[in-house]
Amino acid sequence: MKPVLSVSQLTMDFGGLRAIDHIDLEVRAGEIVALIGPNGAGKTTFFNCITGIYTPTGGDMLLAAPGEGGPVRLNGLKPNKVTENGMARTFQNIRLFPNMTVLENVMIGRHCRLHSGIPGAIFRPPANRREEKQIVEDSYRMLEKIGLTGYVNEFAKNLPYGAQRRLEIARALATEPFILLLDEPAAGMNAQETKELDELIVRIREQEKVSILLIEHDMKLVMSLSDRIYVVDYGKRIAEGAPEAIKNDPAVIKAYLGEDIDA
Amino acid sequence: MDYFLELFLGGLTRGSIYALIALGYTMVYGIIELINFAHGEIYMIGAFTGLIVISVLTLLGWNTVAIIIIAALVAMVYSAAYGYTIEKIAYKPLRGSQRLSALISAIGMSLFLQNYVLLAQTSNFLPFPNLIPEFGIVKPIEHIVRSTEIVIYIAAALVMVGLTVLIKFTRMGKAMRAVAQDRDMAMLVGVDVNRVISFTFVIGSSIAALGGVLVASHIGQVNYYVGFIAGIKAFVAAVLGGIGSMPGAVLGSLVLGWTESFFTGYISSDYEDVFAFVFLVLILIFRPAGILGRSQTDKV
Amino acid sequence: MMTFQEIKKSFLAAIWFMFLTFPIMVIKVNTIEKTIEWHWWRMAAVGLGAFGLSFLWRYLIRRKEAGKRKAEVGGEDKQTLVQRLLSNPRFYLPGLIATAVMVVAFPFVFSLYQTNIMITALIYVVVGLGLNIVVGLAGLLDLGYVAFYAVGAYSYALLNVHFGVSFWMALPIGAALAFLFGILLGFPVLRLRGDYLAIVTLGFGEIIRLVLENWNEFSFGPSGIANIPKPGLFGIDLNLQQSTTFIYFLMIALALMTIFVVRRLQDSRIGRAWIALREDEVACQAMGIDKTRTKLSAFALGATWAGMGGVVFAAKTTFINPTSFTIWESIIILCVVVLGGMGSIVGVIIGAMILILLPEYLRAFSEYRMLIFGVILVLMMVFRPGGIISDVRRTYKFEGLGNKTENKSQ
Amino acid sequence: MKKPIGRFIVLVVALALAGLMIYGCPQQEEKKAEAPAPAAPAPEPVEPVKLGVAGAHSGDLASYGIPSVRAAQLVVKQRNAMNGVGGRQIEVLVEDDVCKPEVATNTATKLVTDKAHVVVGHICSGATKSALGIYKESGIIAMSPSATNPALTQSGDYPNFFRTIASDDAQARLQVDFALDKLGLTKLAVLHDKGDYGKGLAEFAKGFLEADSRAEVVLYEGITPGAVDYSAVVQKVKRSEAEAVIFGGYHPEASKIVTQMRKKGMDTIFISDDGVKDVTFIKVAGEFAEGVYATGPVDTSKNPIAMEAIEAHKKEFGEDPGAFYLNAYAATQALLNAIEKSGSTDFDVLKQTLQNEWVATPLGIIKFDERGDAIGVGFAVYQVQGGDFATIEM
Repeated sequence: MKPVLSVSQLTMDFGGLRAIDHIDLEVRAGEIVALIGPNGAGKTTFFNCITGIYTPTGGDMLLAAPGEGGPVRLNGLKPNKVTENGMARTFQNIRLFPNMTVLENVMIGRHCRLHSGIPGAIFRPPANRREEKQIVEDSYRMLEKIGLTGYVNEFAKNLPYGAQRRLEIARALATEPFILLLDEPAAGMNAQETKELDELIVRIREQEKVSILLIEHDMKLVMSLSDRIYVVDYGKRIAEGAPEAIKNDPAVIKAYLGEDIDA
Repeated sequence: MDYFLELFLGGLTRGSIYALIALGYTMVYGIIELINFAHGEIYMIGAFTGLIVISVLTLLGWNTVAIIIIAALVAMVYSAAYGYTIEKIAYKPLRGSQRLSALISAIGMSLFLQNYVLLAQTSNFLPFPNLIPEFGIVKPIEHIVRSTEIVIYIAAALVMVGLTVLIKFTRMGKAMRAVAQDRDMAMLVGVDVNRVISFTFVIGSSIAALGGVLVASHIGQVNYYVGFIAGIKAFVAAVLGGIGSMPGAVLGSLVLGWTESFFTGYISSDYEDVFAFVFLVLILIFRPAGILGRSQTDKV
Repeated sequence: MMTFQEIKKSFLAAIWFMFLTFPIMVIKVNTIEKTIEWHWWRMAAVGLGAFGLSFLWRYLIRRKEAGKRKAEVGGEDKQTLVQRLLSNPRFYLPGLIATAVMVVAFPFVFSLYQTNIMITALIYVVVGLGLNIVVGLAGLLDLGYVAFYAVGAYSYALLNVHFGVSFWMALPIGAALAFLFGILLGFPVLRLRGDYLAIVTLGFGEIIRLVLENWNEFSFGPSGIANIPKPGLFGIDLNLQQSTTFIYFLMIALALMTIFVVRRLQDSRIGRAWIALREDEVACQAMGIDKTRTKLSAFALGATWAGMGGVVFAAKTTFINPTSFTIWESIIILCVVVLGGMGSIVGVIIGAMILILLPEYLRAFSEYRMLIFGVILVLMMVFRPGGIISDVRRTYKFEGLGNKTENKSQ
Repeated sequence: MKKPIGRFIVLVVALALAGLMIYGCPQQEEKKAEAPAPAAPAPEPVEPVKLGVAGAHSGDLASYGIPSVRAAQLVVKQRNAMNGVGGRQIEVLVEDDVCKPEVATNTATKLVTDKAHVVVGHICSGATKSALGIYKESGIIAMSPSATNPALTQSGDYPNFFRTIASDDAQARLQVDFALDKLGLTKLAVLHDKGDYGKGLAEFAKGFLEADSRAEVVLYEGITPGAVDYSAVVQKVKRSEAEAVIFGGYHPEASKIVTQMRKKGMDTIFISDDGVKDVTFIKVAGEFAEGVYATGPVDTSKNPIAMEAIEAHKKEFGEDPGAFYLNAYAATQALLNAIEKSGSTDFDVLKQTLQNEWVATPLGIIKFDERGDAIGVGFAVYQVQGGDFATIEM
C-alpha cells in the first residue's frame, strides 16, 4: 500500500539539544500507527515538526493523498497549509477555543475548505447563505458522529474533560483530513472513557477513511488499536513493527525499564 | 569628538532617568503581566512629596545635603505606600480577570492620581530647588557634565546592582522569580503570593520616587503631568529591552536615551520621538521579545 | 453587621489613608512664593471619608465574591436583569418602537448641546465597534488605533483643502485609505503578540501624530486645518441647529450600518476565524486558518471604521489638528471596548455612551470632572471586570435538522 | 441568535435615552455653582449676564487655562459686589475643553445652550477655531486671552472673535526686529515646542529672518515638550554657534532650556515670547533667567489695575497667577465694560462698542480694531534684570 505520510531522516535541534535524531516514519492509507516512547522522547516535537509548528533542522516530510497525484513536500509549510493538504491534529494539552460554542469549534474546522470572504459575509449572497447553512449542518453531523450533540450550544470550556478530548477530534475531522494525528487522546481518561475512545477511533477510521497516527501512553489502548508501532527514545527511533513484535523487543523493554529504574 | 561625548553623556542622562522608571514597570510586569499605567504617576507623586519635604525642611533651615537625602527617603516611603495601596485597591480585586480589565483600571488610576495632585496642589509648574551639591572633582568638566547628572548615573547603576542582588540572592527574590514563572505553582510550594506582589509594587514604586526626586532636581520643576510622558517613554524602554527583564529595562533605557540624543544631535529633534518609535518597531520586528527578552515559544 | 472587627478595620483604613494623603493633601507648597499652607481639615475629611467608604468597599467586595462563588457552583452564566428583560418578547416590540421614536425625536426634544454630544458618542460607537473587531474579536491589543482615525480625518480635510472634495466623496476615500494603512501597519506587527503588539501599535499611533505635527508642508502642522465644511445635503444651506440635526441622523445611519456589518461579520466564516485566533493562535493555525490573512483582515477592517469615523469627526468639528489624535484618544476608545464588554456589540454601544457622555455630564462637577472619571473607570473594572455585557452566547438553531436541536442552556 | 442582540440594542438605547431625559432636562437651569455669591443679593429680578469661560481646565494644558477662570471669577466677583453691569448680576459659566478641538465644539454648544452672552476663551488656537463657528451662528462674541494664531483675526472667517494678546506674526516681527536692529545679531537659532502656539510663532520668526539679508537662521528645531532632559538640543545650539535663540513656546520648556544652556556654560542670548514672560519663569529658572528677553504687553508691572489684579489673585488663591492671567483679566473687563456701556448683549451692538469704547485694563487702555486685535496693548521687549522683567527701549 502507498504511504500517505512518509518522513525520512527527520532531525530537530533546539540550540545544542537534539530533540529528534534522524527519524524515519511511514503511515499507509487506512492504517492506525502508534508512536510511543518514554516521556521526553521527542514524540510531540515530532508532531510539531510535521505539522509545521516547528521548522525541522533536517530531513524530508512528504504527504500524499490516497489515490491522487504526487506527494506534497511539507518542509517549510505553515501549519494551516499542512492542514489544507489533508493532515489534521489534536493537542496533548487540549487546545479548544474555550469561549466558542461546541458547534463553532467544529465550524472552525470547516474554515479551510470554504472560501467566502468579507464581501460575502457582509452582503450574504445566496451562495454564501447556502455555504453557511452547509457549514452548520456538516458540523452538526460531525458532532452526531462523535456523540456530542448534547452540548451543541455549550461553551467548549464548560465541557467535561472526556468530551473536550472528543471535541478536539471532531474539530480536526471537520477539516476533512486523510490523516489524523492524535496526541495522547486517552490522557486523563478513566477506563470506561478509554474504551469508548478505542471504539471511536476504530469507527472514524472506517467511516471517514482516514489513516491515524497517535501518540499514547496507555499501552492497552495502543496494543489493541495499532496496526504498527514506532518506538522512540532520546529522539531516536529504536524499534518499529507490529504490536506483538514490539512487546517483546529487547530495546523497547530496556528503554521502558530503564526509565522505571531511574524513577 | 567633544560633541559626540556630550551627546553620549546627554543620552546617558536620559537613559538613566528612563531606567529608574522603567525598572518599576518591568518588575510589575514580570510578576503580574500588567502594564501599570499609573507607574508614571507614582514617579510624579514621589517628586511632589520630595518637593514638599524640601520646602518644609528648608523653612526649618536644615542643611541642604541632609534635606535632599531626607526628601528622597520620605518620597520613597510615600511612593511605596501609594504603590502598595493602589495595588490593593485597583489591581488585586482584578486578579484572575482578563488582563485588559486591569489595564483599564490602571488607566483610571493614572487619571485619578493626576487630578488628585492637580486639585490638592496646583496646576502650575513649581520650581524644584536643586540641592545636590556641586562636587569639587567635577569642576573641570563642568561644561560637559554636572554633579546632578553624575548622581543620576550612580543612582541608576546602584539601583540596578541592588535589584540584581535582591532578585538573585535573597529569599524574597527567589519568591519573586517563582511567582513570575508560575503563580499557581509558587502558591502551592508555599510562597505568599500576595506578599510578593505587594513587595514588588513597594520596591518598584520607591525606585520611581527616587527617580522622581533626582529628575526634578535635574530639570528644576514639577507639575502634576510630568509622570505621564516620562511613564510612556519608560514603558517603551522597558519593552525595547524585553519587558520583565531587569537588565533589559536598563539596557533598553540606555539605548533609547542614546538613540534620542544622537538623533537629535546629528539629525533633528523634530522627529526625535518618531525615530525612537521607528527604532523600537525595527528592534521588535527582528527580536520580537525585545533585546534581552526571552522569546516565548508556545508549549504545544 | 457592624462588629467591632469591622470598625477596627475601617479605623485602620482611615489612619492609613490619612497617613498616605498627608503630604499631598495637607501641605500645599508654593516654591515660587516660598510659602507653605497647612490644610489640616483636609486630613480630617480624608479620615472620615476613608472610614465610611471602607465599610462600603468591603461590603461590595464581599458581595462580588459571593456572586462569583454562586456562579461557580451554579455553572451557568449569570444573566443580568437587562438580559432577562430582553429575552421577554412582550418587551421587545414595544421597546423597539419606543426606542425608534426616541432616537428620531432626540434632536427635536433635546438641546443643541445634547444632540452635539450624542453625535460625539455615536462617532465613538462606530469607532469602538471597529476597534472591537481588532481587540474584542481578534484579540489583538491595539494602542495606536487613533492613527487610523487621524488618517480618515486628515484625508477629508486635506482633500477638501487642496481639491475641494466633498464630504460624501471623502467618506469612502477616507475609509479606503484607512484600510490601506491598516494593511501597511499590520504587516510589520504580525509576528508580535500581546503587549509587544500593543507597544508597537502605540508607536505607530505616535509616529503618525508626530508626522502630522512636524510636517507642515503636508499637514499644516500643529495649527491644523480650519473651516472644513460640514456634510452637505443637496446643496441646501443649513443653520447650526439644522446641520447638527443632520449630522446626528447621518451618524445614526452610519452607526446602524456599522452594527449591521459588524454583526454579519462576526457570525461569518471570517468572524469565527478572528475569534478562534483570539482564543488560541496555535490551534487556530492548526485548524487550517491562515494567521497572517486573518490578522491583517481584522486590522484593516477595524481601521476602515476608524477612517470613516475620522471623516465624520473632521466634518463635525470643522477644524482638526494633531492634538485630537494623541495616545489618550486610543486609550479612551480602548476603554469603550473593554468597559462595555469585549466582543459584544451592545457592550461597545453602552461603553461609548458611558465614556463619552459621562465626562460631559460630569461638567457639573467642573474641576473634579476627570478625577471622578478616573475613579469610575477603576470601580467599573473592579466590580465588573468582564465589562458591562460579558460574552454573549451565540446559539444556533437547526431548521434543517429540526428536532435534533438541543439547547441545553438556561 | 438575531433576536437577543437586537433586543439588547433596543434596551440599551432606551435606557440611555431615558437616562438622558432624567438628567438632561434639569440641566438647563442648574450650574450656578461657579458664580461666587454676590455680596448683596440683586434687588431687581433682572436676568443675569452670563459670561462663559472656556479653555483647558484639565489635562496637560490645564495650567494655561485655569488662570483665566480665576481671572474671570475675580473680575466678576468685584463687579457683582458693585452691583454688576447696569444692575444685572453676572454669572460665570466655566467649561473645560482640554484644548482639544472636538471637545471645544461640545463646550461651545454647551455654552450656547446655557445661554451664555459672551465668552472668554478659548485658550488654544485650535480649540478656538473649532468653537468659533458655533458662537458665530449663535451671535456670541468670544474673546481669547491666549489664542495667537494669525488666521483668527486676519482670515475674516471669524467676525465674532477678539483677543487681548498679540498674534504670532506681530510678536515674531517684534522679536526679529529687536534681534536684528537692537542687538545686531547675525546668526540665530529658532526653537519651538511643536505646539500650535510655539511653532506658529517660530515659523513666522524664521520666515522674517530668512527674508532679511542681515541674518541667517543657523538652526531650526522643534523640541519635545515634557522631555526629561534637553542636553542634546542645547549641545546642538552650541555647535551651531548661534548668537541667540528665538524660542516659541511656554515658560516650563523655556526655563529648562535656559537652565541647561547656562549650566553648560553657554551665554547665548535667549529671546522668547508672551508665553514665557511670566513671573513663574523667573522664579523657576532663578539666576539662569537673568538676561533673557521676552516680548509681552507693555508695562503691566506698573499698571495699577494689573497690580491690583495680581494682588487679588494672591489673596484669593495664595499664589502667583499663572499664564495669561492678565490677558484674561483684561478680556473679561473689556467684555463686561462693553455690555455695560451699550446696555445690551446683542452681537452687533457689542461688537460696535468693543471697537469704539476704550477700556482700562491691566494691559493698558484698550479697544479693538475691526479684525478683533486689541489696540492699545502695546507690545514691548523685556529683559530679566535683577529678578524682574524690565522694559527695554527700542
